[in-house]
Amino acid sequence: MKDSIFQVIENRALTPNIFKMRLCGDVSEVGQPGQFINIKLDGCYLRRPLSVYDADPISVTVIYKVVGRGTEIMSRLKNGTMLSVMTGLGNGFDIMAAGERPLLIGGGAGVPPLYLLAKKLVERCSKVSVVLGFNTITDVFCEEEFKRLGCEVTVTTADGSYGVKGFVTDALPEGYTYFYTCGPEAMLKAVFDSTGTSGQFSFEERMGCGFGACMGCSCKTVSGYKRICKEGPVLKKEEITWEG
Amino acid sequence: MKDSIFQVIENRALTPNIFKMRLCGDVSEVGQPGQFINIKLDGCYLRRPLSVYDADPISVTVIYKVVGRGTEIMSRLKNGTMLSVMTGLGNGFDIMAAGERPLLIGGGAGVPPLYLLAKKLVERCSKVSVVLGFNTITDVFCEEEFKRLGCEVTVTTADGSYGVKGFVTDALPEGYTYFYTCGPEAMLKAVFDSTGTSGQFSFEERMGCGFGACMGCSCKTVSGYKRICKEGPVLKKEEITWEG
Amino acid sequence: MGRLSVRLCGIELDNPVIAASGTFGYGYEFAEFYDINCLGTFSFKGTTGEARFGNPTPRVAECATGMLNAIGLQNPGVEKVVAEELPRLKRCFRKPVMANVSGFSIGDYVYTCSVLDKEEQVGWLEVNISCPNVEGGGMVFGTDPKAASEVVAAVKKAVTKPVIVKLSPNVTDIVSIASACEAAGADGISLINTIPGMRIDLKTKRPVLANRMGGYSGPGVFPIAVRMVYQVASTVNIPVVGMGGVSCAEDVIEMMLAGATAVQVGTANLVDPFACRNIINELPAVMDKYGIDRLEDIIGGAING
Amino acid sequence: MGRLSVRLCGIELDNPVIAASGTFGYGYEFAEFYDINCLGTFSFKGTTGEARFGNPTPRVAECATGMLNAIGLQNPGVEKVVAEELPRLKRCFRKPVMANVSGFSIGDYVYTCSVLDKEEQVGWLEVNISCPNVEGGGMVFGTDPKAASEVVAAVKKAVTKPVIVKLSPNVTDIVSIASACEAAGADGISLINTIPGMRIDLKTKRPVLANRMGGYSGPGVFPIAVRMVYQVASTVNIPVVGMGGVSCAEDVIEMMLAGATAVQVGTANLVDPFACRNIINELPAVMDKYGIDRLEDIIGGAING
Ligand SMILES: Cc1cc2nc3c(=O)[nH]c(=O)nc-3n(C[C@H](O)[C@H](O)[C@H](O)COP(=O)(O)OP(=O)(O)OC[C@H]3O[C@@H](n4cnc5c(N)ncnc54)[C@H](O)[C@@H]3O)c2cc1C
Ligand SMILES: Cc1cc2nc3c(=O)[nH]c(=O)nc-3n(C[C@H](O)[C@H](O)[C@H](O)COP(=O)(O)OP(=O)(O)OC[C@H]3O[C@@H](n4cnc5c(N)ncnc54)[C@H](O)[C@@H]3O)c2cc1C
Ligand SMILES: Cc1cc2nc3c(=O)[nH]c(=O)nc-3n(C[C@H](O)[C@H](O)[C@H](O)COP(=O)(O)O)c2cc1C
Ligand SMILES: Cc1cc2nc3c(=O)[nH]c(=O)nc-3n(C[C@H](O)[C@H](O)[C@H](O)COP(=O)(O)O)c2cc1C
Ligand code: FES
Ligand code: FES
Repeated sequence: MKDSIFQVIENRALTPNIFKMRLCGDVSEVGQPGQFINIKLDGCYLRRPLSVYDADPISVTVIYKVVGRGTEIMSRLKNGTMLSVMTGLGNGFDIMAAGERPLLIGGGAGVPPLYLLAKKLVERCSKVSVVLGFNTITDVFCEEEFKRLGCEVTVTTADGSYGVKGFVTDALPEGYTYFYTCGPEAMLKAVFDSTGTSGQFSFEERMGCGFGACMGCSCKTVSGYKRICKEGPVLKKEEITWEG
Repeated sequence: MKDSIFQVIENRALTPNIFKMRLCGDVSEVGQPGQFINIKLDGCYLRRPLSVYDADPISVTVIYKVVGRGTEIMSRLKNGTMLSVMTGLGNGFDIMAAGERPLLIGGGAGVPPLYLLAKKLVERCSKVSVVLGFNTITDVFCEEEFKRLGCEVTVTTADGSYGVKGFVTDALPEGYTYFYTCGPEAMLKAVFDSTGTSGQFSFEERMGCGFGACMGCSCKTVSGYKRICKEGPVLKKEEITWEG
Repeated sequence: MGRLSVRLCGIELDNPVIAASGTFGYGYEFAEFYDINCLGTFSFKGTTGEARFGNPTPRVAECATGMLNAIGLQNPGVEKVVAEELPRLKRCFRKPVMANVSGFSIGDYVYTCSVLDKEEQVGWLEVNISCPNVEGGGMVFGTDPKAASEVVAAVKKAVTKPVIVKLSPNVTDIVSIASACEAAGADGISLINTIPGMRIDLKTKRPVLANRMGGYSGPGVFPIAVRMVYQVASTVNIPVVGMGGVSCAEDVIEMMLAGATAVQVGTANLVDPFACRNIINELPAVMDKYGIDRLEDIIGGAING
Repeated sequence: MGRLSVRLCGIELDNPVIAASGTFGYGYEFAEFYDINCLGTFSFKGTTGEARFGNPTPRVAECATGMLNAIGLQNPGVEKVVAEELPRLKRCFRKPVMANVSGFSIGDYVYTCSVLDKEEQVGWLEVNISCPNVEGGGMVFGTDPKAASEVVAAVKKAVTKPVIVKLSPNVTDIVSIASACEAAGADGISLINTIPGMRIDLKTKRPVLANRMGGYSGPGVFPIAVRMVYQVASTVNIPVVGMGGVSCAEDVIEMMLAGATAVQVGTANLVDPFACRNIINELPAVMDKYGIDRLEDIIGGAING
């Protein structure tokens, strides 16, 4: 965990309401795929948590959907803006469990953390399959990026305007050894019910601090309460109870 | 009264803690000398009232002392900054009462409104005398500006480091027909007691709105309560009671 | 009825936005900025039987998101209000106005209310019970259900127009006060008045306000106000007028979802004289964004359900 | 004693800055950011006799200048705190810690306090009486002087360490509660706890918090907190620990002028984990600016005089 100043060096729209922002600064704590960063914005009291989409030795990149005041402010940030950013938050995905043919399942604003994960997995697995779900064709993003990593990519849209018509669970491939998923809670539940193997789920929860201090993000698991910001956001399938 | 957007086109230090700021915008309501403007600053909930120091067809200039959070923020504003500014506030000085040889008495951050007043008075009076009081030599500002208008200027410093040693009341000239004064309340009281003619006083009061809506700035006068922001900030000597 | 209109105690408002008492004078200062007939209505400066000069200055202090005031109910007294302020107002405002009344005894309230009740321009009486009860030993009327209901019952007997009781938030149990007012015949409840607060000047090391304490208002009180509106609206069966920190169209909608039939905007007017007009103009677009067809439909929408 | 040091119930603090309960966990999350021995001390997460899982999520909501929380006192229970948290804390904090205790009955409070009283690491017991009194029908202990004094008297009988009673601001008359606690033997008063508030999500049209209401904290409550600290410190003769919205060194000084002997910093830690350390580092320069030689000298400086 580290709190330091980052500079916006890229911030542009991928779709009408999905933006990609690259931040330059001390990335020494940006580690595991599935971890997140927490950004302080002028005009918002609490920080905004966003998953790491990609990282390199000088920068970290996030992809975010504009859903409210904070992300709206974010979408208007200009290159050069300095932001206080906390890095190295959360547990992240455990890539050791992947097996030979992992499957990555992302929905909407849940797609971003799967990219850095895929990047790590393609190095160690024989085949990485990715299923990305969106509402409609204009919402689709990142398909090419996953393909360029060498993943086998299936896109679904709820209205059938692009790719397979339906939900991610309508397009799960056969033969995967393990899965990783991130997306809206309804999708996570459907994935939970539709998958045959074990896997890992990345959850979202409203956060006070994002680093384990306030108990704002606690969530029930079979092994007691866990803080989504600290023992999460990634939970193993076996740990999950859906009672809240 | 008008609320509109002004742009900072100059903002520089005259002394270590006195700044001059020129704002470009709609000055159609910037009228009488002694009126004030009310500036909204990012990071301050209430506006900050400042007297008009000077005005021309495209801009208004203020001179302010850094005393707290708002003026501190102000001193760091860069050229080009846009500010919401309310103009045309307060009654201003009545210049018709000046007579042939008016005297202007200013103390510290009370000096600024006397400049636009002097500018108007030199056009209609045979002689305009100005006494400016400061604490010490490094606080002195605007002496040259008044001289350039053709005023007879006396400067006092409390510690004698420049000009006459003492307070403004130790250096009042003879033979003035009327006076105008602005400065700290202790100075105004001393001027009240030391002057032989009638005159006008510009007061300061903490303000909620600055345009007459909240009754935050009411002050007792011999003719009932007056709002410093509306029926003031200028009161005639005859109206003043010092009971608060 | 338009998308924005609501009905408050039998009177239709073109929109739910009401400028709050004490922040809008008797209206005409704002009429210099814009045509105030765009408002739902406004509540005029708290009026008492006798003229009051109020507290010594400083009367206002700044806070991070809001302000303190200790005006002390400065007003010219009800007779001058009727003789001078209302006729002057008539020239710039043609809608029924809300008459805000304060008092220091039950007789006081009854007198002022019955004078204003006769004025054609007055649509509603807003009875502010956050003043100290002089007869009751300085205790504030609005902090005791019994004292509150006595004021309301007495005023109701003396007037014909709807009586909206304005509550102080400085109580342990706002619901018990509101219920007592309802039982005593109140036609509506408005809340919240300001919350007692203090700021200290680090330079002088004394309280900023001459009165030491003052009433806190502005965006900083908004979450408290929403909570109290929700609690009261969940309980009473008379309309609730919500206020406290409202500064934008979204805040108006949040207050209405919490149960407010109409929403007052106070301190925001002092910082931006166009605040109410801007909020009214922004409402339709914000309603569209959140899929709201008519404002009346969302009143209390966040309660149960 | 240094410029910054103060004495709280007989224990010297290097500086008056105390991280507030519920915002600093059991300390070690912050020890990952900096050496927490720079603090005056901290008050650990509200601890109860039994483990508690707290409320469903969402448990937090954002406000313009602050937040709501409805954590619901999640904690592992006093036995685990003693067995696991305190030993772990010992490795990163060598000062006496403030033990924050909650309960739902008098017996509850007495049990938890007497267990913690025996722990060498514990310097003070901070008894939070803002919880519902299960025996007393759900009424909150801290809103009734009688219930408050019963808790205090019972706890005092059972412990040897100083008892600081933490008050809820959600009362009509904070002074009467504080005085009752003093009379019952409290060694200090701390205030304010959070203020009940609510936010509503315009998209879902439901309260943001699963629990609907939550406690409001952060800079928006500061003027209310300063007022209450001033009122209580003007009345009681035991030290007052002030808190509510403190975010910078100036706020600490304002609280102390209002009468606080020490000052807690809560929500600010959540937004900036370095908040307490930064405030402590800034204090000397801010003291110089306002001509303050030693912090102890300014306690209650704005009261009377
Ligand atoms: C661990 C984690 C990783 C995330 N990664 C991403 C990502 O990579 N891309 C992306 O688009 N979104 C991501 N989110 C969701 C993102 O944090 C929210 O969309 C964002 O905070 C909304 O802020 P806002 O001000 O626009 O919305 P508002 O609704 O105005 O925000 C109000 C408050 O609610 C909180 N909030 C609102 N929605 C959410 C949410 N879904 N999850 C958590 N807090 C929320 C905000 O942080 C803020 O405190 C992630 C959330 C978590 C917890
Ligand atoms: C009509 C009028 C004209 C003025 N003209 C000038 C001028 O030309 N040059 C100049 O240097 N100063 C002038 N002042 C004083 C100036 O408004 C204050 O110095 C300034 O508001 C301080 O703001 P701050 O945030 O730096 O101080 P803070 O103390 O942090 O401000 C806190 C609050 O107190 C108010 N406040 C503090 N001091 C004063 C004061 N003396 N008068 C009124 N409100 C105050 C602030 O506006 C703010 O609301 C004038 C004041 C008035 C009322
Ligand atoms: C300067 C000022 C004066 C006020 N005077 C009155 C008053 O006379 N009568 C009254 O009922 N409320 C009065 N109030 C309270 C407001 O009407 C309103 O209830 C409160 O400020 C909360 O709303 P806001 O946060 O939008 O300002 C006053 C508020 C302010 C700021
Ligand atoms: C997330 C959170 C959890 C809290 N938990 C506790 C608690 O367990 N016990 C307690 O006495 N106070 C608790 N509080 C209240 C704080 O200790 C403090 O009294 C209050 O937040 C006001 O201070 P602040 O504005 O600096 O946060 C909590 C506050 C927050 C924000
Ligand atoms: S958000 Fe504070 S503990 Fe997780
Ligand atoms: S400052 Fe509001 S009336 Fe003068």
